[in-house]
Parts: sequence; C-alpha cells; structure tokens
Amino acid sequence: MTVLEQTPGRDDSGARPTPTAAWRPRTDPAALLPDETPFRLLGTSARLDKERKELWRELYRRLVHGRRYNQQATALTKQGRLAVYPSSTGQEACEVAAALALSEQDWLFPSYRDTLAAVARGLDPVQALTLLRGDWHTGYDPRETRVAPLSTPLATQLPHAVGLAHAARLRGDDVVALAMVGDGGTSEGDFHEALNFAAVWKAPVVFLVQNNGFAISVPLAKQTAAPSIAHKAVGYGMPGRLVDGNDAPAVHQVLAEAVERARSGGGPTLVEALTYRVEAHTNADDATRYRSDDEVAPWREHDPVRVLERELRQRRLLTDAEAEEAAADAERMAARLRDRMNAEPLLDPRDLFAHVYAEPTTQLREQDAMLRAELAAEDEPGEPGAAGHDHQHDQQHEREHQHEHQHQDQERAA
Amino acid sequence: MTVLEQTPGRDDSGARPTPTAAWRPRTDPAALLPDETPFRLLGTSARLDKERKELWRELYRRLVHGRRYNQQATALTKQGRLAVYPSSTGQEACEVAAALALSEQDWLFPSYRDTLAAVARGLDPVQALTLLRGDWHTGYDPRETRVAPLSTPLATQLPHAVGLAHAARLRGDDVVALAMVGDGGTSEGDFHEALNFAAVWKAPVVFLVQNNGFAISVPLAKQTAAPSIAHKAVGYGMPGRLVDGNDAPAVHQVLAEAVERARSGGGPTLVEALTYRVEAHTNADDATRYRSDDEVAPWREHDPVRVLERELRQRRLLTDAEAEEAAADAERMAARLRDRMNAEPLLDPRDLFAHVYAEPTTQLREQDAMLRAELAAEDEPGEPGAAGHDHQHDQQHEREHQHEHQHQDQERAA
Amino acid sequence: MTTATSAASAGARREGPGRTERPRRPAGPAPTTMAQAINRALRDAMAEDDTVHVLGEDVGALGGVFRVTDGLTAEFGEDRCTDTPLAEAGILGTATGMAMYGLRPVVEMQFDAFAYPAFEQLVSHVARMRNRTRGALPMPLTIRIPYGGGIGGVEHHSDSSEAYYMATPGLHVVTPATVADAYGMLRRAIASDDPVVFLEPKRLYWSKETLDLSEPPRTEPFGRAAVRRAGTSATLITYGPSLPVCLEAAEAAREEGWELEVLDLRTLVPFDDETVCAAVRRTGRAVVVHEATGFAGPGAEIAARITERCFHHLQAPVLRVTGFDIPYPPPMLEKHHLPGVDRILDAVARLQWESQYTEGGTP
Amino acid sequence: MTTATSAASAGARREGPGRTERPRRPAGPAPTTMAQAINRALRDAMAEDDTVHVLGEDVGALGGVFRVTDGLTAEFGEDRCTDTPLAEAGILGTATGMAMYGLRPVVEMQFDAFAYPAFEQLVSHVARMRNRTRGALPMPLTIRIPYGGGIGGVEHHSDSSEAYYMATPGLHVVTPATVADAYGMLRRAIASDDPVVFLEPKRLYWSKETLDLSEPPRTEPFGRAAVRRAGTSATLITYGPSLPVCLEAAEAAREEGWELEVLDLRTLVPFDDETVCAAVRRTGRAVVVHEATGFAGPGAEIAARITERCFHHLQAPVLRVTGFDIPYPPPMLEKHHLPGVDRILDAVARLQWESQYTEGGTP
Ligand SMILES: Cc1ncc(C[n+]2csc(CCOP(=O)(O)OP(=O)(O)O)c2C)c(N)n1
Ligand SMILES: Cc1ncc(C[n+]2csc(CCOP(=O)(O)OP(=O)(O)O)c2C)c(N)n1
Ligand SMILES: [Mg+2]
Ligand SMILES: [Mg+2]
Repeated sequence: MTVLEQTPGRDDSGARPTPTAAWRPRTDPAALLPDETPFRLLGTSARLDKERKELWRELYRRLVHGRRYNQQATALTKQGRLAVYPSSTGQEACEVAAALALSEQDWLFPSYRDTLAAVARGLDPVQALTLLRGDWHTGYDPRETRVAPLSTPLATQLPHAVGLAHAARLRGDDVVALAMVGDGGTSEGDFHEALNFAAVWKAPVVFLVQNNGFAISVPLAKQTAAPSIAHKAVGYGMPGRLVDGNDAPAVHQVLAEAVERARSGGGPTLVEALTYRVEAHTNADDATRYRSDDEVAPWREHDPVRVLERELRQRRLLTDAEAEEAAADAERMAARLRDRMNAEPLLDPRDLFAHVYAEPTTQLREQDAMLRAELAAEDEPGEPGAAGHDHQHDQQHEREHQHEHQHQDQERAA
Repeated sequence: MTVLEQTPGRDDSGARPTPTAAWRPRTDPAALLPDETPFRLLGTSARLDKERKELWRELYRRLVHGRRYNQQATALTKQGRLAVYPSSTGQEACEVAAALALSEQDWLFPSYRDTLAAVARGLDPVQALTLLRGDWHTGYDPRETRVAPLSTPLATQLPHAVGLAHAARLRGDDVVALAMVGDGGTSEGDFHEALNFAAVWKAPVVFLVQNNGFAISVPLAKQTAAPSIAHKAVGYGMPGRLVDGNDAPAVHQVLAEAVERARSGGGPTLVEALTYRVEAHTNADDATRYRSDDEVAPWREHDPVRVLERELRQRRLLTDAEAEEAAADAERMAARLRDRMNAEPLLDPRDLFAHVYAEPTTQLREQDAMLRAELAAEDEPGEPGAAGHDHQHDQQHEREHQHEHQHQDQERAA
Repeated sequence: MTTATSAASAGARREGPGRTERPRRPAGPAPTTMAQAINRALRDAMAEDDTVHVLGEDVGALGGVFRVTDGLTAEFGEDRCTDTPLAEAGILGTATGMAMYGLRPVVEMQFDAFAYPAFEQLVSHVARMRNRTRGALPMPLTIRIPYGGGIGGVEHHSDSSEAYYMATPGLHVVTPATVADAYGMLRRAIASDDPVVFLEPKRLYWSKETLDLSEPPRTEPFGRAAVRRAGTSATLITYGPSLPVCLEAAEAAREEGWELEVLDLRTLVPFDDETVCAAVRRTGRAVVVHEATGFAGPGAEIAARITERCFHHLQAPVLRVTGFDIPYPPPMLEKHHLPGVDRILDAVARLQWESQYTEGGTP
Repeated sequence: MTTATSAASAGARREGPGRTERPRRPAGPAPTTMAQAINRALRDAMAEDDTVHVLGEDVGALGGVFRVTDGLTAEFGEDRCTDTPLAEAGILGTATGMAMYGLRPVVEMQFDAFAYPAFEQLVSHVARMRNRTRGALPMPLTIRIPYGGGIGGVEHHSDSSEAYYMATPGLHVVTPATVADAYGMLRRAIASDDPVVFLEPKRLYWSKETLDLSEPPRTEPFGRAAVRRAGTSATLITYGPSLPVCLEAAEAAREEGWELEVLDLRTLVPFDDETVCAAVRRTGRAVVVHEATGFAGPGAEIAARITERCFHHLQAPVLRVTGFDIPYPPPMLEKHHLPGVDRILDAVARLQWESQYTEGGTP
C-alpha cells in the first residue's frame, strides 16, 4: 500500500513531479471484486478427499440438527415458551458453516437470528434461547463461550467484532472474529464504520452477510442498488466474496479461507451468502402481506438440507441408515429442548439491580430495598391492604395478557 | 436492474431453475468503477471551442478571486474579526467548479470549509462568513440562495442533500443537489447512508469529496484502505469518478457531467477530487505537528491558480492586462470585505429566543422576559446593586478573553 | 425522467391542484383502537395535504410492525408512504432534507431504541434548523416513536426515551394517552411548523374508545394538560402509558379514603405550568408517575418546576413513582419494574398526611 | 504477520510481563493546567497498566485539538494511542469490542456534539453490557468528552450534554472542576470496571493549580461531593465549568451580607445524596447552577431529590440558574446565555428571605 504523501510521481508529460500523479489506486481493485457468479460446490464435479468427505457428512448431520432446532424453537413460540423466534429455516447452511469455520479460541458475533450458529458452536440451546424466552438478556457467558451477546440493534455488533479482533491481535493472541449480519443491516452506518476500521487496522475479522432477500418486509431491491453486497468490499479495500448460501460446503470453504486469511495477518474479508428467509421474519410476522408463495417455492426446492442430502446420496456418501440416525439424533435434541423449556425458569427480581454496576450505587441500593419490602409484603397474606393491591395488580396483568393474545401479529422482537 | 425475486434462473447443469442462479450482479460493476488515473484536462492536448475557452478564462478569474478571498478571511482571523477560518487555499478549483457546475435552481450543500463555493455561487461573503464570525449560525436564507447552512457535524449534510433532491424530484421540479464533504467525512456512517439512499431512490444528487489528504492531522492512509474514495461508489451501485482536484477545468467537466446525469434522471454520482490542504486545518491548528514542509512543497507547485494560469498563457488565452485586472478585481473584493467585517455586527440578545420555535413556548417567553429585565437593569446605571454586579460581570468576561488569547492553539471550530 | 422509480413517482404525484379523493369514513361513532386512530390521522393528513409523506422501515406493504401505516402505500403510492433502506440516521437525515424543501415528512422509528442511531441528526439538525437559520428553514417534521414497555418485548424494544427529547431545545415532545388524543394530537403534530417527537405508548395501541371520526375530534394547541379525573386529596401527574394505571390507582384509593385527581400532561414540551400548578395548589400534594427511569427522568423536571412555583401550597414534597434506574428488564421481570397501582398508592400514603392535621388542612 | 501495520503493533507491544518504563516526573509542586493534569493522568495510567489504550480523532501526532493527549503516541506507540478513522460510532463500537476482550480503552470524543453519532453504541451497548451479561462482560471504558461553552466556539462546539448521560442507567457521569480532581478522577475512571463518561469542562482546560504530581493526589470513590467554600446562608450546588462562577458569586454575595456555601458535585452519577442533603439541611436554602439548559436538565434531578429528602428543612424552593432552554447560541451572544454572577445573586435574592423572619430563622 503506497500512500500519497510519500511518492510524488510524474505527470503525463513526464517532465516534472506533480502530486496528483501520486494518487494512483493504492491497492489493486480487481483483486477485491467478487466473482460474477456465487461460488458453489454442490452440483459441480469437485473432487473430495477423505477429509472433505467427512466434512460434508458432518455438515449434513448438523444441518439436519439445525433444521430440527428451528422447527422446535418455532413450536415453542406457539406454546408460549418463547417470547419470539426469528427462525433461520432455509439459512442453516450459513449458520452451521459459520460455526464450523471457527476454531475454539475464535469469537462469534451473532445477531438475533443466529442462535443456531451459537448452538452449532456448542452452546447449550436453552442458554442460547434465553433472550428470546424473555428471562434474561443473555443466557451464557460470552467470554467462556466466545459467543458475543445476540445483537438486536442492527449492525451494532460489527464494530464490537472489529475491536475485539484488533485487541486480540495487539495482545499477540491468535483470535479471529466472525461477525454475522443481514442484508438489511448493511444499510446501517455501523456496517460502514466497522468495515472501514477493520480494513484500516487490518483486523482479523470476517464479515458474513446473510442476504436472505428481506429485511422484515423490505426486499433487497429497496435496500441497495449495488451490483451485489459483496461489491461493497472494494470501497474499504478488502476482498468481497459471493457464495451460494444454501450450499453448505461452499459457504464453509469460503468462510474457512477468509478465517485463514484473517488469522495469517491478511486482514478482513466481506462474504455475502445468497440465501432466503423461508419463514416469516419471526413468528409474530405475517409474510403474506409482502410476498407470494410463488416466490418462496423455488427456494423450498433449493433447500440447504435437501441439496446437500441429494448430492451426498448421489456421491454415495450417505446411507439410509445414516440419514435416519441423523434424524433420530435431531429428534432427541428437540425432545430434550422441549422438556427443558417447559420448566419454568427460576427468576429472581433482585437480579434487576445486581449487575447494573460493578458496585450498586446508593440509589440502586435504596431501590433494591424498596422492591424487597414490596415482595416481602406480597408474601405476607395477612398484611392489611396488600390483598387489595395484589388484586389490582393481577387484574392489570390479566389485561396485559389479553392484549398480547389478541394481537399476536404485533412485532415483539428483533 | 433485475431483482432476485422475479427471475429464478438456471443452475450450472441447466437442468432446473434454482434461485441462486438469479443472483447475478444487478448492475454492471465495470461501468461504476473509476478510471485508474484521475481525469485531467490541463497539460493535455484537449481542443477548446469558444465556449470552453471562455469557461476556462472565467474559471481563472474566479480562482484568483477565490484565492484572495481565502487570504483575506485568514487575515481577518488574525485581527480577531473571525472566530475561526478553515481555509480552502489550494482547493479553490473544487470550490469554484462546484459553484459553476450548478444552475440557478440547484442546491449546494457545503461544509464549514466551503464558504468559497457559496461565495462563488453569488452569496454575499459577509453573509457566508457569519457562522465563522460568530454572530449567528447561518448568515443567509438557504431557500433564497439555495445554499444549505454550512455543516459542522461531518457528513450530516449528505442525507439532507439526498432528501431535498428526492423531494424536488417527487414534486416534478428540476433541481439537482451538490453535496460537499471531505475525505475524513467519508468515514462517517452518514456518508454511507446518504449514498445508499441516493442510489436506491435514484435521487438527483452529486457527491463531491474533496480529498485534501487530511482530516485535521490524520492522513488518508489512516482514514481508509480503499484503492480510492471513488471506488466506494460501486458498493452503492452508482458511478465513481476520480479527478485531479487542482485542475479546475477537469473538476468542472466531471461535475457538470454528473449534474447533467442527475438532472436527466440518471441518478447520483460520487466524485473524488484529489487535492491538498495547503494551509493548516484552521488558523487555530498547528500543521507542523503532523507534516513536514517537504510534503507540502510539491503541492504549492501544483497550485490550482498557477497551473491554470500557466496553461492559459501557453494557449495564449490570458494577457498580462487581463491577469492584472483579475488581481485588481480580487483586491477590491478583499478591501470591501475587510471594511465590512471591521464594522461591529449588530446583535440583539433577544434573538436567542426568537427562532427556537415557530411560536415561543410559555417557558421561553418567561426566559425572554427575564433577560429583558436584566438588560434593562444594566442600562440603568442608577439602579442600586446593578453596578456591583456589572463589575463582576466585566471581570468575568475579561478573564475569559485572556484564556482565549493565551491559548490560541486551541481548536475552536470545525 | 424515464426510470422505473420516477415513473412510479409520477403516477402517485398530484396531477394538479385540488385534493386527493378522500377515503370513505365510517359514519358515526365506532370502537377504535389507538393504532387505528393514528392510522386514520395519517390517512386524513395525507389526503388533505399532498406535502405529507410517510417514511420508515416496513411502513409500506407490511403497514408497519404495529400496522399503524396499514393501507397508506396502497392508497397514496410508494412515493407518499415509502419503505426506506434500513438506516435511521438516513431516514431522519433525508426527511430533514425533504422538510428543507417544504414537504411535511412523518417519520416512523420502528421502536424507541432504534431511534438512537438518528440522535445526531435529531439533536444537531432537526431541533436547531429553524433557529440556526433565523426561521428561514422551519422543520415541519413529525417523528413517530412507539415507546415504553409492558408488551413483553425483548431487549431494546421497551425503552422510555422521552427524557432525551425533553432535554433537547427546539423539539416538541408529545404523547397521547387516549385514542381521541392519538388522532387529534397527531394531526396537530403534522400540521405544526416545528419538529414534533410523537411518542406512541406501545401498550396502549390496542386500547379502544368509541369515536366518531367523521367528526374528527378538535384538539387544543400543544401545551394543554387535561384533568382526566377530579379529586381533592392529591394530584397524580402522568402521561402516555401510565394514565390507565393512575386512573386505576385513583379508583383503588377510594378504598383508603383518598380522592385523587389525575392529570394527563399530553405534551411534555411545551409544558402546561398553568394547569399543573392550579391542580397542585388545589390539592397541595402531588405524585408524578411514569415508566421512564427516575434519575434525571421526566419526573425530575415536573417535580422541580412544581416546587419552584407552588412551594407554599405543598403539604409534602412532590413524589415520583417511576421505573427503577436500570436498563429495561427482560419480559419476565418487567412487572417488577413498571410503576403499578401498589407503588402509586404507597407513594400517596407517604404524602405526610399527619402533618395536614397538625399544620392545618388542605386548602 | 508481515504487514506494515502489524509490524508497528509488534514494536509497540509489550515484550513480556513487567511495566513500561515510567515517564520522569517533575519532583515537587508545579503549576499545572487542567489539560496537563489530564494528560498526566493518561500517561500514568498507560504506564502502569498496558491494557489502557487511548483512541480518538487526532489524538496521535497532533495530541488532540486541546493537546490533552500530547506525547502519548510518541511515548507508547501508535497501538496504545491511536488516530482512528473519523467515525464516532466506530470509535466507541470498536472500543466496546476491545473492552469485551479485557482492555481498558479511553476514548476521546473531539467535542460534546460530536459524541452524538455514538449515542446508540453508548446507550444500547456500553451502558448495558455488564447488565445484559449478568456481569460476564464488564465495560472498563472511559469516554472523555470536552464539554460546555464559554470558549467562543461556533455551532456544535459548546453543548452541555450531561443530561443525556445522566438519564442512561449503567453509566457513571463525572466532571472535574479543579485541576487536582481532573487528575484524580480520571485515574479513577480508567481504573473503574464500569463505563465512565468523563466530562471535561473546556473552558477550564487552562485553569491552573499548583500540584505535586510526584505524589499523585488520592481521590475518594465516585459519589462524593466536595464543599468548596463554607457558608451558612444558602448552598450553591454546582459542578464543572460553573464552579469558579459560583465561587465568585459567593465572594460577591458577602457585600450583600450572605455567606454562601459552595458545593462541587464532582460526580453526577452516582449522586452524593448524603453530602448534598447535609448541606441543604444546614442552610435551608439552595440554588443549583449549571450551564446546561434548564428544562429537563441536570438541575431538575438535583432540585427534585433535595426536595424529596429535605422538604421540611427548606425555607424556600430549590432554585435553578441554568442556560436558557435554547440551542447553544453563537459566540457573540453566549455571555447572555451562560449563568453568571448576576443571575446567581438574583436567584439567591429570591430565596424568600423575608419568610425566614416571619416563619423562624435558618437552623
Ligand atoms: C437499529 C435497528 N433498527 C431497526 C430494527 C428493527 N428490525 C429488526 S430486524 C429488522 C430487519 C433486519 O433485516 P436483515 O438485516 O436483512 O436481517 P434478517 O432479519 O433478514 O436476518 C428490523 C428493521 C433493529 N433491530 N435495529
Ligand atoms: C461528527 C464530527 N466529528 C468530528 C468533528 C471535528 N472535526 C472537524 S473537521 C474534522 C476533520 C475533517 O476532515 P475532512 O472530512 O477530510 O475535511 P477537511 O477538514 O479536510 O476539509 C474533524 C475531525 C466534526 N466536525 N464532526
Ligand atoms: Mg435479511
Ligand atoms: Mg480532508
């Protein structure tokens, strides 16, 4: 990377140095541009060595697992066991490949839609779903799991990933951060700032955009006029890669290459995975308002689980027995998850005050004491007046619940 | 622009439609990429018709005028007549060309550094300098002059330009907006969001980035790793143009083409003009802290006024007498400006309350009354107690003034 | 202009002077939710004035995540009700430019916390544009923000952010608590030449009133509080989502022998000192109730200015019942955070009723 | 890693355990400006703890526009004191990520109004990270913001934005008014495991005190106000840039026969109820003074909580002397906006001194 201030060049005539001649492109843009067609492995004649074969089979088992996880989580919303669930059905290839592309010490920065990636990384699903269940904001220890809190404010997790990766590099640690964001999220200023910082700092980060065609109801064509989202990379001086997001081996390979590039000091990469949000935005959304079934149909065909299964069978890498075992395994996971989510979570109202500051302020201590007194009074049925108040309290809650049930089409999350 | 949801394509095998094949680049990226070398006209063998000749001569006169304006404004800071001045010395070609590229009905969106562009558009310099003089925030009527208020918060004026241009187009009016921003400003989220909205809406806007090598002390290499700033355009699906920002005819041509493109419904363009900030960031800045004279020297050579003058003389389009007349004219402007800026501006403290809302609130009326009472008391020397307070008041002001003078290296603006 | 986009614009654009055909209204009174009333206010404003434009995320085909903009794109076209790219600073920034050109944009921020990316545009431009140009560039801009909790939303979907806007000179900050006000105040906001932050209490979206919108309710100018319940013992001062809670508390208080007056501020900026002070002077005791966190929250200003102006009429300090000074809690704990009837009654009980008897009764 | 950037990092990176060589300090007391004291606090913190990183616009070679970071890059290298790209959300967002990894970033926002682009990161992440992760991700982050007016700055360079931060649970909000506090409180802020908004009063940057920084001043924990002047007639409560004005007013007040106590809050969050209430109970009268606009400003909370806690000790309502409720005015008019000695004395005069005699003197 040459910089203008060091190399005054020569002008057209060759006669005398002028500064503008120094302003040549500082990196070769051609190397940064994505290929015209998304990278694919399925349906190609790619040769597989033993390791690759095992990887594809592993991807398959995890996709089956992931699909079942999505179904179970959606079912839990219907039973009122999750406040809301933004499903990644149809996007499992991206979720699973993202998790597998990372090493133990690397960090994942998921959005609200990416609990599956966290689970595929090894997180307890109940912990991963804590936010969406509504019992606490983050259900796991990010440092222990190297999974950042699920980010709801769009694209805000991207600068965090850059900062963390940069910090690790400054400390001499071998850590790559992989940050996930949607097509809609790329319109936010934080996307721009994060990519720019990453490129200037050569931070070991990989940005994975799951372009699933929609930001809630807004189709990509209203989101950007760019040739592709991957083309945004050149504006930051980093390579952009385009991949078929429903082709799990392809996504895995592109991400693994980008992670390796980051790990070896090559800097950040922007990966755009082309996929599709087969379900509504969340269980609370009504997708029929903005798209037709006709549009969804071909994507149900180009389903990440199906296309991988078909190919594995064609290549004789999957037996019926193995497929059944994968399904059975997923079923066991789902049953366990259902059971555990049916148990009422243990909640302590005093947690409200416990973690606002390292040490609660005087003000919070007073408020904590007030709440404790209230709770104690509620527990004492004999307390005069309390019953009356409790009654009011209950009425109020009942009314609120009615609201929620009457208006399930309201958007309650993410 | 084809969009994914309408055209499911064919996959590699050609056998059956798959959605991913539909995700081809939606616009041709090649057409959006800037040329490798900045566009130039000076020093080339470009043929000039009569109109062009007149334009170049006009540009010259305005550059001379602009340079003198910059010098005078800087001088006024030394005399304490301006609170601060961010000079555009060395960048006059961009300032003047921006103004000339616009038609009467078009809008200019300047930053704090672009008072010259406003003046070149015909604004009264005293009005243009009002903000920097410190007597009010905006010294002119933006609707009358079609010059938006000078923007201090970086890049925030860009979405305004997009919104205004979009609004005009929706109303069927023939209005183009030209928005100016610095290289540093391109790192802000607002830059990203503005360009994206502009491209999606095909708004009639031209973005002119004056890449003058620095954001205060921070050189471009710490600002972005992009091949050039113009390369950012492709990520929004708009063309990027690179131009020698010290070549006034070249800047004018590139901007005029972009304005024409916007006017005829072709959408926005991003223009990067390569120039150099020859002076310190403002009079309050000390550039020796972060760059050497050696670095500045070649840019003093490649000065926009000089290079145009040299070429005009070579082409025999400028006589000594004409050059002298241009200088004399500029001198008259400077003298007039100096005289007018030496007059104390008329200030009415009650203006503090006059324009906060269309109708002042009760609260503001009360505060206005309080200030009026205070001012009345100050005017009555006989009022007991007032003298004592006034004394304190004066002392306090004196102390503050001392602070300011002692610490002229402080950064007081922009 | 031959592009697809501009062709669409041309289609939706007004052909000449005159009014867009008015949507048919149900004649006579009908039960209406607050969400419907806001939707109707938008429709009526758009029909009457073709400079009114609605912008936001998902406001088009979807009709907004709360369905508040339902049908507007179908009726007025994409140029009048526009699904924007997903970027709040961009939305407010472009709307600012539209207002500079003379349009009346109505911007929807999808949720309270998602208005924060637009904070710089709001504070540094929208709130100051008129002032910095000495009135040359008014900002007839309405920023609709669904706010507050109580709907079981996850993180970042339940903030009460009104304190930020109140502390920003140049903005009007208003919030309806009734269905009729939702209609009337939004019409006023859109008609205002000043920027209005229009805060919509999420949990009242489905509250119903019987309204006759064929005779749209007239509303007073901003800056008029409303007495929602008469009472003599003490005054509850509230707004938006806490009004129903206060009314309920007032009912419950009768059991304890208190007749509580309930005041709905309706507009936080400008503030109705007159009505508020008159009430407090009548009762001599006041409790401010809101969901927002207490410290440096809206109630601080309300309590401070009441005390400044009514000091000698106060039998007790103005008390505050508010959310705790914590980030908004997860859904399963929000009931402990939100001010409820119990906490209001507890506060009323702490209004030093004994001193009333020793120092000489309420005025 | 073979790139230029990473080579530079490697050079500046700590080679092994142990401490970076300590900068030589002048032995003994020396006149020091507030800007110098802050600079020294940064240097000392960086020398003692290699996880302290400074980030911001122009903090490197230039040493910041106020020269507060002067020499840090030269001494600690570009990786410890870094000129970032020009994007405040990016600065605070990446600093958040650095803090997630265990570093202690100190972020400089160049001016008050230029912190607004980072508002979402601040409110939605920095302030809540510890809470949302039940303590697993503390945010040992310091955000330095030069604030306030009185320096003749143009638009957007003189905001007093503390009310926004005070209304955001999870942040500490502190502001020094003396040179010694500038040093000591910044050291504490950097050492804190919580995010601290450290507000530096621009117009006090060049105020001088004689300090012995070879014996760094010890400071108490956050949440301790300081009595800067004893007095019995009434209490002026202030902080940051208004402290010198209040001290001057207190001097002037002697002519009128008033002995004013002056309290410097030092930390706005947490708030020192104890010291403040003790003072107000002593004098029975209080005036809150600050530059920020009054409506929903910091003084609202201060007045409200004093009244809640000291109602029966108050001889008069707590009054506020603040900036007007307007966008910060242009330099030539700022003197009319800023609270000065006159306005403070006028407020003191309005503290109902007559009633003292009729209702029974100060305690
Ligand atoms: C800053 C911000 N603005 C708005 C929202 C509300 N919102 C939640 S999800 C969503 C759409 C996101 O679309 P995309 O980025 O494509 O991700 P996807 O949901 O498709 O995975 C919106 C607008 C939000 N969460 N954060
Ligand atoms: C949002 C914001 N952040 C920071 C600043 C302070 N500031 C003023 S000018 C400047 C540098 C701008 O550089 P550039 O965009 O290249 O424009 P130039 O001054 O070179 O014309 C900075 C950091 C500001 N005005 N606005
Ligand atoms: Mg999407
Ligand atoms: Mg620059």
